Amino acid sequence: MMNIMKKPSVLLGALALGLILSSVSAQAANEQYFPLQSYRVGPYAAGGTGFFGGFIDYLQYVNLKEGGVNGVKFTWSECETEYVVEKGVECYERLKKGLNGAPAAATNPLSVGIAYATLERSTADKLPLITINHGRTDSTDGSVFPYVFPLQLNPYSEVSAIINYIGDKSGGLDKLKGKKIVTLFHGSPYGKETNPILELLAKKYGFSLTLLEVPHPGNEQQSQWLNIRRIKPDWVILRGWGVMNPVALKTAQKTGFPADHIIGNIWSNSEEDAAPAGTAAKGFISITTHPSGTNFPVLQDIDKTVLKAGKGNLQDAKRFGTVYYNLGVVNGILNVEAVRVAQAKFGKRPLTGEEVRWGFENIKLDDARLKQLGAYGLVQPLKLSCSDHEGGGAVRFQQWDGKQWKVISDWVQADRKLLRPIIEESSHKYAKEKGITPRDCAKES
Amino acid sequence: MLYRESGQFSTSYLAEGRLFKLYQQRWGFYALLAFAFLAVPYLGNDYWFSAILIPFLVLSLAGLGLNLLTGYAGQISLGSAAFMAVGAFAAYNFQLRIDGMPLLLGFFFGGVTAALVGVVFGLPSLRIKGFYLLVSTLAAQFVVTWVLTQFGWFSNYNSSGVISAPPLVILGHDFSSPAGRYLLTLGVAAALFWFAHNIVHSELGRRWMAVRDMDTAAAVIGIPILQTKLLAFAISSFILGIAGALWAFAYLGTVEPHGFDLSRSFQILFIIIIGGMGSILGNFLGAAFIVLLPILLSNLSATFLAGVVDPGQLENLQKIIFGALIIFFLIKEPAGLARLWQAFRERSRIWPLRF
Amino acid sequence: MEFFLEVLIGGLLAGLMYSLVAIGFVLIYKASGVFNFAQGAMVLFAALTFVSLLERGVPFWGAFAVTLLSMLMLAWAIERMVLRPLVNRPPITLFMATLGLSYIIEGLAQTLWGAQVHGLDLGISDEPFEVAGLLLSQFDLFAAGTAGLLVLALSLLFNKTRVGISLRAVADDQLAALSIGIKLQKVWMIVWAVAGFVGLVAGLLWGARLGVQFSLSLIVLKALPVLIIGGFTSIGGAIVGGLIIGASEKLAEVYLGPVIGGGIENWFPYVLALLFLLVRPAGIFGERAIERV
Amino acid sequence: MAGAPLLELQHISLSFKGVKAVTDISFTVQQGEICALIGPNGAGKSSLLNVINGVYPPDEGMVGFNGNSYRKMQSHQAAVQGIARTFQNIALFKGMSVLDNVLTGRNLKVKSSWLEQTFHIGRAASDIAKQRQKAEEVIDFLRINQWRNSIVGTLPYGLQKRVELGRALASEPRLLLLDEPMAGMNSEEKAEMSGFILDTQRELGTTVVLIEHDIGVVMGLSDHVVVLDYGRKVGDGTPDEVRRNPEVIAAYLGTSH
Amino acid sequence: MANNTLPHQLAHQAATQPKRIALRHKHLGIWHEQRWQALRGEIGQLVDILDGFGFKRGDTLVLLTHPRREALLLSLAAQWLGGIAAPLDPTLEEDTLALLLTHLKPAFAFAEEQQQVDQVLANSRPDVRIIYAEARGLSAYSQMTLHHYQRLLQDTPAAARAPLAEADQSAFALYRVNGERHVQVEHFRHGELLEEGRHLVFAERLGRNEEAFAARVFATSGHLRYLLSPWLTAGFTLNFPESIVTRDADRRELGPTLVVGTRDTYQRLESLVRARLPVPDSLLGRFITYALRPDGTLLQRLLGYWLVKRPLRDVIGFSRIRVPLLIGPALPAESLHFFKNLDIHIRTWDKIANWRTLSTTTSRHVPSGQDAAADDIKRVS
Repeated sequence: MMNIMKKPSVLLGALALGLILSSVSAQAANEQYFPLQSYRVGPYAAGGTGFFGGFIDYLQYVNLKEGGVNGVKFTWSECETEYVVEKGVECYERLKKGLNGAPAAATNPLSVGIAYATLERSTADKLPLITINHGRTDSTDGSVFPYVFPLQLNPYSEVSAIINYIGDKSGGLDKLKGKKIVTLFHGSPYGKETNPILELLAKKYGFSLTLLEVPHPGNEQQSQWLNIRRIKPDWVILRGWGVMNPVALKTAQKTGFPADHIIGNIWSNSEEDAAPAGTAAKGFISITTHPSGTNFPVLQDIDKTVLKAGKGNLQDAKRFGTVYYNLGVVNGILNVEAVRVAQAKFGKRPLTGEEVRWGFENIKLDDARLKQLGAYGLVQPLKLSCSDHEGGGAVRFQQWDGKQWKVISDWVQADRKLLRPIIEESSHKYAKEKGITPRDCAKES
Repeated sequence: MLYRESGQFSTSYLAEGRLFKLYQQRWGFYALLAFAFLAVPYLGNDYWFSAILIPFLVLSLAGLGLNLLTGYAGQISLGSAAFMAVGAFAAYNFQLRIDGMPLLLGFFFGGVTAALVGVVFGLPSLRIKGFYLLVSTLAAQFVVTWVLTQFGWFSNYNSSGVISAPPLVILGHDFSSPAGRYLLTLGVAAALFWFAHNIVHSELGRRWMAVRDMDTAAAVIGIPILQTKLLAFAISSFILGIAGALWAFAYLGTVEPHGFDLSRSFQILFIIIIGGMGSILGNFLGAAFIVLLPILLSNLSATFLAGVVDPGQLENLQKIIFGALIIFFLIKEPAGLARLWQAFRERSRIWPLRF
Repeated sequence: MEFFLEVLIGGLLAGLMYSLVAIGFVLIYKASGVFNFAQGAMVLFAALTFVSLLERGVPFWGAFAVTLLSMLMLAWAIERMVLRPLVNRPPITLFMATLGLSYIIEGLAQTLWGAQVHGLDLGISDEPFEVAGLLLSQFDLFAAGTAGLLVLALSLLFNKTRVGISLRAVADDQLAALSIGIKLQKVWMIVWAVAGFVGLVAGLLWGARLGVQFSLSLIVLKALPVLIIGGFTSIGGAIVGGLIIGASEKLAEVYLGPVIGGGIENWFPYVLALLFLLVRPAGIFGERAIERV
Repeated sequence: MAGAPLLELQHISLSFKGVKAVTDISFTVQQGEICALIGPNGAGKSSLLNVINGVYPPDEGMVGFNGNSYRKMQSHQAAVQGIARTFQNIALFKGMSVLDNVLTGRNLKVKSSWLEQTFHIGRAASDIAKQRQKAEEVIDFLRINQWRNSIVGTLPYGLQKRVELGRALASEPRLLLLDEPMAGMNSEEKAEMSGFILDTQRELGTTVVLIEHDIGVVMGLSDHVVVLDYGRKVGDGTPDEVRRNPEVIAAYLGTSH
Repeated sequence: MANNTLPHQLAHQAATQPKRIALRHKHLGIWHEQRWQALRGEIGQLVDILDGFGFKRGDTLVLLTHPRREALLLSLAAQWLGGIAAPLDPTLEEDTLALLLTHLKPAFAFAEEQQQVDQVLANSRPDVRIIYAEARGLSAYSQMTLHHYQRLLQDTPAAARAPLAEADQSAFALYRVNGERHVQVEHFRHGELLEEGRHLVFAERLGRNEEAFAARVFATSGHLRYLLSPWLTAGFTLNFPESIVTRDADRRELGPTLVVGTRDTYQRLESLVRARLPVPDSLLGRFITYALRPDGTLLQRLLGYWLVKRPLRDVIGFSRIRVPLLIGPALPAESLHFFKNLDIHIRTWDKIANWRTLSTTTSRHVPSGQDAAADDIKRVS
C-alpha cells in the first residue's frame, strides 16, 4: 500500500499538468463569467443541447450586440455533466472559481440532482444557483435559501396552474367537483414531489384524484394506461421525464385515450417529448413558461446577429426556437438582467456572486421592460424579492399539432397564496434541521 | 530495487504474517498515511477535495466492498449501489431518529443495516451460482431503489425524496469543510481498508478464496459454504453501506435513491475489473482510474481541443474508451492494474535480473 | 373480468416484445456460452442506424440492408476482437467483456448518430380495435406476429440449413463440433450476425414503440428475467418466459400495485425469476448439468 | 489387523438418471490400513469415494465410519468426522498459494472466530501461529518448502498433486481418500508419491483408501485391495489373494489396462 | 594453552555473551534463534547422551548430513568428550560413501534422515549408535540403537561438565576417496584450527556482529578453518538455510556479512546471475554494460551503483557482505572480475591440505568426474 500512489501518480501528474495548462491565466479581463454545467450526451442530451444552446446564444448575442453589459463582456466555459450528479459536482468545483480572472456570476445546472448536490455548496460559496422552472420547491423562500432561485415556476406552482387551467376549461374551479383526474408520474422523487399538493387541491376542489406511478425509465406503461382506461378520467396530468413522455402518448393512443386530454407538465413539454410519439401526440397539451417559436423580436435578433453570423451554438439549426432552446434564451435574459440590475447598484464592473444574487432578488420585469428586451410574451412578468425567489408562477398552455407547439392560452397563474404556507413550513423545517436562521427580509433593501 | 531486502527476516509467524515485511515499505506506508492525513489537508484546495479526493476515496471503498464479494468470494453482484443506498438511508435515519446518535455510530449502524439486507439477497447464493446470481443482486438493486422511493418514511417525507447530510460533527469537531469531509472520508476509509485487509488475510479470507476457486472442494474440506458466502455478502454490504453513507454525507451532501442506480453498480464493477479482482490495492487503482480518466479527458480537451471536438463527442469517446479498456483488461490482464503493479514489484525485487 | 383479460392480453403481447430481445441472447448463449449483455446496445445501435439513415432520405429497404450490413460488420468485429482472444475464459469474464462491449456500442452509436430522440414510424397504425369488448392493439399484434415469424425462421435456419446444423452441433458440444471440422470462429460470427439481425428487428419494433433513443438499451434488463425463467438455451423458452413475465408484471402492477405501492414493474420480474430459480435452478426449459467431481 | 473397522460400507447402491454406477457394494477398511480400490474405468470407484465423503448420497445402503452409521452424510459432516480426500482432477484452489491451500485444510481446527482474527484479539494470535506451524509441518513433510509461496495454478502437475495431498493431510484426517493420486506421473514421481503415502500411513497412522490404476504400485502399497467391475465388487482381500482371484483376472484381462 | 579447544571456546562465548545469538536456522518457514547460553546447555545434554552411549576420548562420531545445527552441536559434544567428529558429505556418490563408511566402521554416527540411516546401517558394525534428525520413515525400524535427536534431548536432563578436549587433540577428521580409490584422511587439531581461525578473525577484523552463512556441509577443511573456528573465536552468529534448495532465497533474506564459499559456490552464483541478466543486445543489457564500465564518468558510476550494483548485490544476498572468502581451488580471473565489478572482493584464504592416505582399494573404475581432486593430491605428495 505504501506505493499506492505511485501508479496513479502518473495520472495525477498528467492531470495536474492539464489543470495547470487550463488555468494559465490571461490578464484579468473586464469580463463576467458563467460556469456552464452542461450536458450534451446521455439520455437527457436533447434537453441539455437545446437549453445551453439558447443560453450561450443569448450571452453571445448580448456580447455582439451591446458589447456585454455596460462594457462588461460575458465569458463562459462548459463542463459536461451527462446529467450525472457527481460529474455536476465536479464541474461545479472546477468552474466556480471563475475563468481567467473573470468572476462567476451564477450556476445554471438544469438538473434537479445537481442542484440539490450543489445547493449547500453554493450557499457556502456565495454563488447563486439558478434552477429555472425546477428545483427545490421550498427554496422559493429566499429567507432560508438566499442563494437558490427556482425562477418563474416551482413544482407546486406547476400543478396548481394546471388545476386552475382545468378548472377554467370546465367553466370555473367550482366545476371541478366530481371530475376525475389521473396523474401519471415518473417513479422518482421528482415525479412524486407534487403528489401531496395534488391531493390537497383534490380535497379543496372536490375532484377525484388517482395517482399512478410509472417506474423509471418508463418505457412500458401498458398496465397504467389500461388502468386509466378503466377509470375513464376527464384529464390525465402527465408528469413525465425523458422516454416516459412519448411512450405515454403512444400507449394512450393504443388504449384509446384522447391525447388532447393529457396535460404534460414542464418536463413533458418539449418537441423531443412529443415528436417521437408521431401521430399519437397530436392534440397533446402541455404547460410552458415560455412559448416556443421564433416570433419574438429578441429571437429574431439572435438569429440575425448570432446565428446568421455563424456563431450559433446549436449543431442542428432546426432546433432554433424549440422549447428547450427558448428556455435557454429566457434563462439568459434573466441572468443578464440580474447582472444588469446588480451593476446598477454595485458599479459597472464584473461582479461577485453575492452581488449578482442581489441583482436576482431585485429583478423586476414588467411588460414595459419585457418589450424593451424584445421578450414580451416570451417571458412572463416577473418580480423577485428577498422572500420570493420564484417570482412568476404563471404558465401558458400549448398544444402539439403534429409538427410543433401552438400556444393555446394566456398566462395562467398558480394559486401562490395557497402554496406559500406549505412552502414556508417546509423551508422552516429545513432551516431547523440545518440550524439556519432565516434572514429577515423586511430589513433587506 | 531501490531498497534493500537483505537482512530483514522473520523469527515468528506473527512477524511473517504482517502486511509489510520490509521496514522500507512500512515507513513508506506510514509516510503516505502521514502525508494523506497531515499534509494533504493543507495542500489541497476545494476542487481537489470535493471533486477528486473524496469521490476517489469513497469509490475505492465501494470497490473494496464489491471486491470482497466478487474478487475474493467469487460471487458476482450487480447490486452494489443498492447496498450503498441502504447504508446511506439507514445512516440518515439512525441519525435523524435517535437523539444524540454519534455520527460514526450512525455510519456503523448504516453499514450493519446494509449487511442485513445483503444477507437477505445473498441467501439464494447457496442454490444458484454464476450469473444466475446476477438476478438476485439485480433484484436487490431494483427492490431497494423502489422501496426507498416508495415509502416517504425513509427520506423523512422530504417532498423530493432527497436526504441531506446531518451535521458532520464528531466529538465536537466540525468536519463539514471540504478538508474536514476529506479527513472524515479518509479516516473511515483507512479504518475499513485495515479491517478488510485483516479479513482477507485471515482464515475467513482463505475460505472466501476457496469458495471462489472451487466450492465443491471447499465443502469437502469442511468449509461451511452457506455461512462463508453469507459472511461475504454481509461484510461486503457493510462496507458498501458505509461507502454509501459517505457518498451521501461527505461527498454530495444530499442524495436521492436514484443516485444509487444500476449504472453506479456498473461503475463499481468496473473499478474492480480495471483495478484488479482479489486485490486490496486494486480498489484504489480502479477508483483512481474511474475518477481521474474522465476529468483528465475533459480537462485536456477543454485545454487543447476546445472548439475542435464537441464536448458531447468527447463523452461518447470516453464511453468507448472505458468499454475498450474493460475488454482490454479482461483479455490482457484479467487481474487488472493491481496485477501490473504486482508484476512491477516482483520484477523490481529481482532487478536487474530477469527472473 | 374484461379488464383482467385486457391486462392479461396486453401483458402477453408486451411479453412477446421482451422475448424478441431475449431470443438474441439465447442464440448467442447457445452457440458460444456468452451471456451477452450488449444485446441491448445492439438493439439501440441497429435502431439508431436505421432511423438515422431513414431520416437522411434512404428508402426503407435500403436502410434495412445497410443496417443489416453494419450489424454483420459489428458481429465480425466482435468475434475478432473480443470473442477470439477470450476463448476458454470463464463465462463470468465473457459476461463482463460484453458489459464493456455494450459501452463501446452505445458510445459508437451516439458518436455516429448523435443523442437526439428520433421518432420511428413503421407505417403500422396503432389505433386500437375491439374484439368482443376487448381492446387490442394492432401494433402489438403485428409485433407478436413478427416474433412468431422470427421464431419460425430461426427454427428453419437451425434445422434445415447446413449452417444451422453446425450451429446446433456447436451448441451441443463444442469439442465434438471442432473435431468434425466445424470452424468455431465462423459459427460464432454467424450467430452474432443472426443475433444482430434479431436485434435489428427488435430495435425497429421497440423503436417504433418508444421512439429511438438511448433508453432502448435498457430493455436488456427486461430480457434478463425472461431468460432466467425460460432458460438460456431455448428459443421456445424465451417466448414462454416473455409471456410469463409480461403477463405477470402487468397483472402485478394493476392488482398488487394499489396494495403495496405502484411502480413495481421494475423489480417484480426479478423477484419472480428469483422464485423460479429457487425452485428450478436452470429455468423451465434449461437443462441442469450434473456436477462432476 | 484386529479391532472394529474404521470404515464399513453396507450394500451401497448409486445411480445417475437411472444408470447404475454402483450396485450393492459392501466392504470394510480396518484402522490404519491402506486399502486400494481398483477396477477399469467406469467401474464406479470415484462414485464410491464420493459416497464415502458425502458428495453423493447413496440410493441405498449405509456408510459406517468410526462406529457410527450414516444413511447420508453431508460433505461438511464427513470432514468434521475426519475424512479428507483428494480428487481425480486436482481440485486445488488455483488462485491461492501453496501455504494458503494447505492452511485451508486446517479450517476445521481453527478455534478463533473471524472477528477475533480480524481484530487480533482473544485466541487469534496463538491460533494463527498454531495453524501456521501445523501447515508448515505438512509442507515440510511433503518437501514443498521451496514452493511455499507459489501460486498453486502455476505449479507443475505432479507438485499440485502433492499440494492437494498436503491440504488433505493438514486436516489431520483419520481416513484419507485418494482418487488416483499418481495419475499422469512418471515412475520416479510415482515412487515419491508412494513414499509419501506410506509415510502418511506409518508416521501419522492415517487410514488410506486410494484408487489407482498402476497395479504394480497398488500391490506394493496396499494392505488390502477391493476390485470393482461395472459397479460391482468382484474381489476383496490382500494383494496376494486378489492377484489369484479368477474373477479379478477375468475383469482385468477383459479390459485393456 | 590447555583450554585452546573448540569446546572451551564455546564455553567461553557462553560465559561472556550468553544472551547473544549463536545460531540461527530456518525451519518451518521462519528463522529460529539460539543464544550461546542455550547452545551450551543443549551441547551439555548431548555430551551426557554421548557419554551414556559409551562415547570415549578418542572415539569418532561420523556425521552424514547436510548442514544442520544438530550436526554442528553433536560435533562439539563429541569433541567435548575428547572425541573426533568426522563429517561426510551426503551428496557423494553411493559407492564412495559406502567405501568411506566401510573404512570408518563407525560406532557412533549422526544421520540426517532415513536415507542416511540406511547408508550407515548398511556399512557399519551392527551395534552402531545412530542419532537421526528426521524421524519420518523410521518408525518401522526396530533397531534399539537408533535414536531421535529431539527425543533424546527431551529425555535428558540438563547438565554441565567441563570439556575434556585438549588443544593438540584432533577435533575433526575429514575423509575422502581419491582418484585411485584410496581413502585419505586429514586431521584437524583444536589448537591448529583455533589458531587459523584467530588469524582470520584478526586479519579480517571479524567481530561478534558478523552474520555468517553456512549453506555447505562442513566437510571441507576450509569450512572448519575459516567458518567454524572463527565462529567460536569471534562469537558471531552462524546461520543455516532451510534446505539446500532454498539457500539462495534464504541467503537473500538473511544478508550475511561473512560468506565462506568454494569455487563452486561462487561460480554457481555467477552463472545464475549471468543466465538471468538481460541479454547483452537488449536495451536493458546495453544499459547494464554501460553502467558497469569501470572507467565510467561520474554519472555512469552513479547509475551503475544505484541501478545495477546495489540492487544486484541485494538480489544475491550480498548487500551486507563484508568478508567473502574463497576456500579451495582458485576462481578463474573472469569470475573474480565479475564479482569485483559488483564491489565484491573475494579473498582467498586457504592452506594447503594435508591428506594422508589410509587404505588402498582398487575395487572399481574411477569415474572421470573425480579427477578434479587429483591436482590437490599431487601438491600434497
